[in-house]
Amino acid sequence: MNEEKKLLYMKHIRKAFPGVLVLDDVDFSVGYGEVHGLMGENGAGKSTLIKILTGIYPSDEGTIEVDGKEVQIQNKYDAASCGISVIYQELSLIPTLTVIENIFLGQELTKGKVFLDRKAMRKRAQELVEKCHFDIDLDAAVENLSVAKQQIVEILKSLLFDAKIIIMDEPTASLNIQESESLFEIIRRLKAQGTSIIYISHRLEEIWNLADRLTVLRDGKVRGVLSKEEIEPAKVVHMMIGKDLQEEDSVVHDPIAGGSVLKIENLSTPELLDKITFEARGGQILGIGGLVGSGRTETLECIYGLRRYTEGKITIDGETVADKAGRVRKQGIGLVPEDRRVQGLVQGLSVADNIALTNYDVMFRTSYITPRKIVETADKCIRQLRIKTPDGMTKCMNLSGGNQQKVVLAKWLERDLKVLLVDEPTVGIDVGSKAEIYGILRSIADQGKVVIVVSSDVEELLKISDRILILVNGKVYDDIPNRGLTADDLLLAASGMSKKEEV
Amino acid sequence: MKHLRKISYQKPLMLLALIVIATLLNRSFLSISNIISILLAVCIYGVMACGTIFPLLNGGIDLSIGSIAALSGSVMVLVTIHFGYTPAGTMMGILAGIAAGAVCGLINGLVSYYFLVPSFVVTLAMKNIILGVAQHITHQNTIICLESKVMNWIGTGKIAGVPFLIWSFVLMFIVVWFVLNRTKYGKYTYATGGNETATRYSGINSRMIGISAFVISGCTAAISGILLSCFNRQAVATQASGYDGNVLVMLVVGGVSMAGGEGNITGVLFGMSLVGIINNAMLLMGVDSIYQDMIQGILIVIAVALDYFSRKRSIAVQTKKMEAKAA
Amino acid sequence: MKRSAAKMLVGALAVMLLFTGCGRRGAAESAAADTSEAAAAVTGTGIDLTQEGLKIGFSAGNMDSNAVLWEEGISQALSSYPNIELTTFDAGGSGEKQVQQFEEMISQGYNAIICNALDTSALAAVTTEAEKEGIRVVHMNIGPESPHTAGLNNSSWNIGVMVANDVMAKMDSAKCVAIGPPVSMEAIAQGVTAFEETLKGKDGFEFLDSQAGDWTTETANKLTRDLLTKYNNEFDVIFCHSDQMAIGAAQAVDAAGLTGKIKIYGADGLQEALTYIKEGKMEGSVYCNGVQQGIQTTQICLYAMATGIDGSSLAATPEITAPVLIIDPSNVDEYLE
Amino acid sequence: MKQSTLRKLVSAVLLLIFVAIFSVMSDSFMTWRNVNSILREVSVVGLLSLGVSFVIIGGGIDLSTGAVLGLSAMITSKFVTETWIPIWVIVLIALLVGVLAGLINGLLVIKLGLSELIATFATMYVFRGFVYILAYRERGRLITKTVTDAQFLSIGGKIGGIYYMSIIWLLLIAAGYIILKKTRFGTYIYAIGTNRKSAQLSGINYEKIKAATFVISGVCSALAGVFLLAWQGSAGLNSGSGMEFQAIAAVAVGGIVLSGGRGDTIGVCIGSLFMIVIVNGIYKFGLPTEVQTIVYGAVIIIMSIFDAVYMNMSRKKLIVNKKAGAGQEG
Repeated sequence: MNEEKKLLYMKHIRKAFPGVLVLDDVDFSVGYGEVHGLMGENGAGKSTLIKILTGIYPSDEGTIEVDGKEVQIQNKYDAASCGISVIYQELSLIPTLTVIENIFLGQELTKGKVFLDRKAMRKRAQELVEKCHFDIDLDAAVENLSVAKQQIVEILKSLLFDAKIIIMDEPTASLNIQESESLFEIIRRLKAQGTSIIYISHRLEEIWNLADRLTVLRDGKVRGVLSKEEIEPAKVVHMMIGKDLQEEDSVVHDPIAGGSVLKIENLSTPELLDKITFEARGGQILGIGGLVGSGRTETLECIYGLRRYTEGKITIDGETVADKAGRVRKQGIGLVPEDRRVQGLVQGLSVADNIALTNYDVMFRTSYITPRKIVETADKCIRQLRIKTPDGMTKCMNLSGGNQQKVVLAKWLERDLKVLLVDEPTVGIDVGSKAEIYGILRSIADQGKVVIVVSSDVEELLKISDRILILVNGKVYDDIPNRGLTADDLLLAASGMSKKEEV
Repeated sequence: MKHLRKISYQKPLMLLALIVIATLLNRSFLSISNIISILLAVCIYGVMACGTIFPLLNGGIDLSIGSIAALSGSVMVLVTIHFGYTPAGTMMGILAGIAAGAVCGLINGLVSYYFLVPSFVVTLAMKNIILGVAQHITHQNTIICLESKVMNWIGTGKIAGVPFLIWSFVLMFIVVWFVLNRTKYGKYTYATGGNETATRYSGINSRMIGISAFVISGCTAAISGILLSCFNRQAVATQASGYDGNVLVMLVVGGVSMAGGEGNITGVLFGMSLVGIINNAMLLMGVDSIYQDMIQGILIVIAVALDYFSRKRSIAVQTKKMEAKAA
Repeated sequence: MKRSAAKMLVGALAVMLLFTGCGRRGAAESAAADTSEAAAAVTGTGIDLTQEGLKIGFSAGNMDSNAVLWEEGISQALSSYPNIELTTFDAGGSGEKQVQQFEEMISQGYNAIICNALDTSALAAVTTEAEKEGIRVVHMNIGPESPHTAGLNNSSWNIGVMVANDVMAKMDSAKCVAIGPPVSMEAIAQGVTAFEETLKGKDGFEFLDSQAGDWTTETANKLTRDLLTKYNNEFDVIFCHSDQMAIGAAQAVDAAGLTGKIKIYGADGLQEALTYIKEGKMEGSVYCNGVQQGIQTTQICLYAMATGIDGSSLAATPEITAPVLIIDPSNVDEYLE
Repeated sequence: MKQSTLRKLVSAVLLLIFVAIFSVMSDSFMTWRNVNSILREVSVVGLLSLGVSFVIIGGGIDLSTGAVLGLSAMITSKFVTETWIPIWVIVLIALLVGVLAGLINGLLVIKLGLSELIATFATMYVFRGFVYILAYRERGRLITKTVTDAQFLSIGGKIGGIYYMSIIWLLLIAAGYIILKKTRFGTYIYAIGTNRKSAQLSGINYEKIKAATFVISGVCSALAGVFLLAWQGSAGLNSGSGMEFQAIAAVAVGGIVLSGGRGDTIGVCIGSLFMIVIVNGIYKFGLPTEVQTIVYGAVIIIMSIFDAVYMNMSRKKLIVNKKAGAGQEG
């Protein structure tokens, strides 16, 4: 391990909340122009470490050295002056302002302290865009941009005050493969220009091909710092969850006789979907891959009755599926939505109320309800799915990502479903909970129910699905059993160049 | 697993303090007749609040309840007179009045939810429109109706010494408490108010919940307008004009949040009694009418601020606990 | 020349009013006819009343039941002049709105404005402006200080004094309370002060308390209940500044079983108040025949229009006190329809 | 063309259509005197709308503007009639009252965590109470007095046929536009209006900006009070009450979304003109009073429906081509 001077040293960082030691004697360092990966389960102390670095939390003990000089970071301005900037997972942009206004938010160039100097700002922004070959319209309102473009605005914002270190928290969570690829390109270019990156992600393959070094945290302690060559999946996972993840052999399950059958015939919508036809059988997990905007979520929404479709027939065990979400639910079809925070749960309500939200018709015959039954049902689910929450009465906003997703799943497990549609099951969830969720989905399928999983995570698709459907631009491109498929087969298929054409 | 429903002790304490001060200053404050007089003064506000809590819980607001009360009262009196003051005629009047309120509520709901116009603007505009309609049907006159026995009984009748109006509030309160806490509709209302998208994704028709909330608000406003006309034995287009502001204050002081999804009907008891006691106590203490509005404004601020701090402290405690567990 | 003109005008109008009195309409028209020749020579810029396109505006501070009676009277008086168009403006209780409506009438070139002022001093400027434009302005109730064509003065002051005198006539000692108009309606609140000051110093009579109502029956009812509690039923007279509020007070007193023990006075002489008086639930109501007032005011207007008197040039606004009387159980049948 | 400019153009055209209809229907509408009196009337309500629009863009609402107007008018009237202080100092004092009122509202919302609606509803009662306390007294009764100081009344005068008030109002509309669009402070108002957390993450002092919007609203309301006094010569006890809702309706009709973060003062100008022209126009037809209130309400609803549908339609168009855009990229 070469010992030349590093840009950032965090030594003996210690941080405790009442009753729990969150960071215990953590050393963390980032070199000049280095992409440093940071991995760890939710609750391993990762976000607390970043919050100390960016001045949101003061550390109990420990020192921070930037560029050889010890610094005190009490607030955002200290962090900015040390050249540290953060891009959070939910981007902090102002939707109604333009790209330039967002880039310079908080650091405007002014003519005489009050008036904005729009010309100077445009010039500076243009410079930055050219330097990094971004393709973005500086005058567009941010609300009209795609997530990928918004991320570019965030990066421009950090580059503006020539940040030495840019911290990216789960940047590729809502990007498709193409956009992730261009983000990696950007990161490599920033690295070349000498900017260091702290890259936080749950996706091991991104860390593998990007990071120069990787720090792994568990339960507030550094479990190891690996250089690029030492990063292998099994080792990292072991460091992260303290035990080996049993490598299930990806056996392909056949449909169980008597399981329900979901048939979709040439489903089309005006703006995107075009004659989508496929069949999903109980007992099998059908994975749906493809790029963002290829129509996967829209397909689920049409099945579940949230989106109008102009033509096409959807039947479950021969019975046509209604087009109103309420009746679809009664026909035994459930949807675990893409964005659990906004679409999945009512954050202000308790876990018990959220779980009951979809099950009142099952739990109570008349419209009269008793809180006792709601709490009992919730306790059953909490035990069954091992949801980490003090009691059923805790509000959902206080739960971690993994536990929130379990609550969303619990909403549907109570009902005797025929079909469970799942959209991006494990976005932003730590590895441990991921495995549990896969287990839950598998157990549902084993009960003869149809399980359809949409995911942008190629590894995930390969791991859990028995058959994979690839959508490209609203059309069914490929429908192949998951036998001996590899990541690049899917990547190629998703971008519409499948093996068949090549041969 | 027993769950302890956390009861904040601020509100009852503040009420107690006010009662003690008022009693010290004027012994007859705590007399039975005065308590009944206070309740009588606020019970019509209470009936209205029981309905208007629904739009508030859905994250909306209803400023048109004052005009709806005036319109329904006038419709009821006109229909009663038309049918010659017979009890059946009065019943017809009451039904017509409630129907008018329901229609106004439906319009409020439809425009808010189908045209996505903020309910503040919709109900503000409807307040003017309904007032115009009420003035039109009453030709801006006061329509008196002294001969209808049913109206007089509703207005001044007593059961066990307590005026029927107070009983009507008690009945309405129990019904709304039951709907909000013990029925699916109540749970759906809290869910839609908290997060409309998530509720829709759970297969619940959140738009219907929203529209029906305004219909309920319209009906209860109509009922309170009818009770008011029975109490006054007359109807005029400008009656209950200031009610929407006071009802809003009672609900917010009672802990209903303006953002929706939070607050319970029990809070209205506190809001009502606070406003009722303040007005009554000020008069008994000889506070000049000039200062009364101002003092009410100041006490509203104190009540709502107290609520905020107690909630902030409880959230802080809860998040600390969660953080310790999660980190 | 100006001072004498004013005196003459007042003389003519007073003569006219002597005949009208209350309830006898017929005499009013004849009185107006014989006085017009005498004053015609005043300025000579009068308008021919049969001319087409004449417009009179009635600006009501609040379209309450009283204003409706005035409007009724004005349109009756104009029934014999089909060419004159009457427009009513309801200020809905807002002083600014009434000023804006006044300016509206000026800009539309109305010939005369009959006004029931909310905020008298706010209307001072526009009244002078109107008079300068040749628009005759007659203020009912209380008018602004700036001189204008005429002021029909059944001001609240008289109402207060009249009720106090009636109380002193009927009782040798009494404790009195009053429920007045909303705090912001300062012009009309004179009635309560008049009532209080007339009773001051008279032995045996005491003015205990006055509360501001909001013109509604239910609030008056509540205030009365609270007053009864405050003075535990130990007062003898409640003076309410409007019949609406008096009815509320009567209902509260009735509910407390004290009907007859407490005398309740109202104002405006509305029909339902008269029924309460008949049933003995109210002692009296200060009656000023709204419709009759409307007619008188319109006649003064027409007269001023015909003679072309420039109100703003007068030294003082000629005050015409329309006769006002108290209806009590003794004469209630005369007025109860 | 940017979506918001198109939206304002459409409502301006609608306004001109109404003006054309009214001037055809009654000849006294388009007279110089009537236009002038409309402009003067708009300047008072328009000032309230300008003030409240800053609060709304910043994501809040202010119901106390009417009461602040009444308070400032009363204080000015007392100072003018009972003291020898020069006029410009008195006007300054009135504006300071506006600043104080804004600070109180800001304090309640930020430090005590009250929702804007309830905080300003409560301060409306409190400021109205001060108007009664400061009112003139005669024999224990509140009365109003006419202001006769010629120098003060000159504020209500004209220059070149147009009232000072209207000119100052239009200047302030322009100043408001510049503040919102051309200064850092303006950008920060938009920022806190849509997304409080993002604004704070970018280092914007949310509390200072929020308090500033309330102070601006207070100052505008105070100035409107001075104008009203100069115009009508007397500070009525309930002057300004009810105007707060008129101002909010004008802002909504002017296309400013109540949820904040959008709109500018040109919309406020068009919205205020719209409301006053409609009300003024209704008088022309001599409609019975109740029909006037119905039309007033109907205009607010129709314009807001038009606005919501327009906003929705254009957003749908954007989503569709954004998806198409994303499709090509992907």
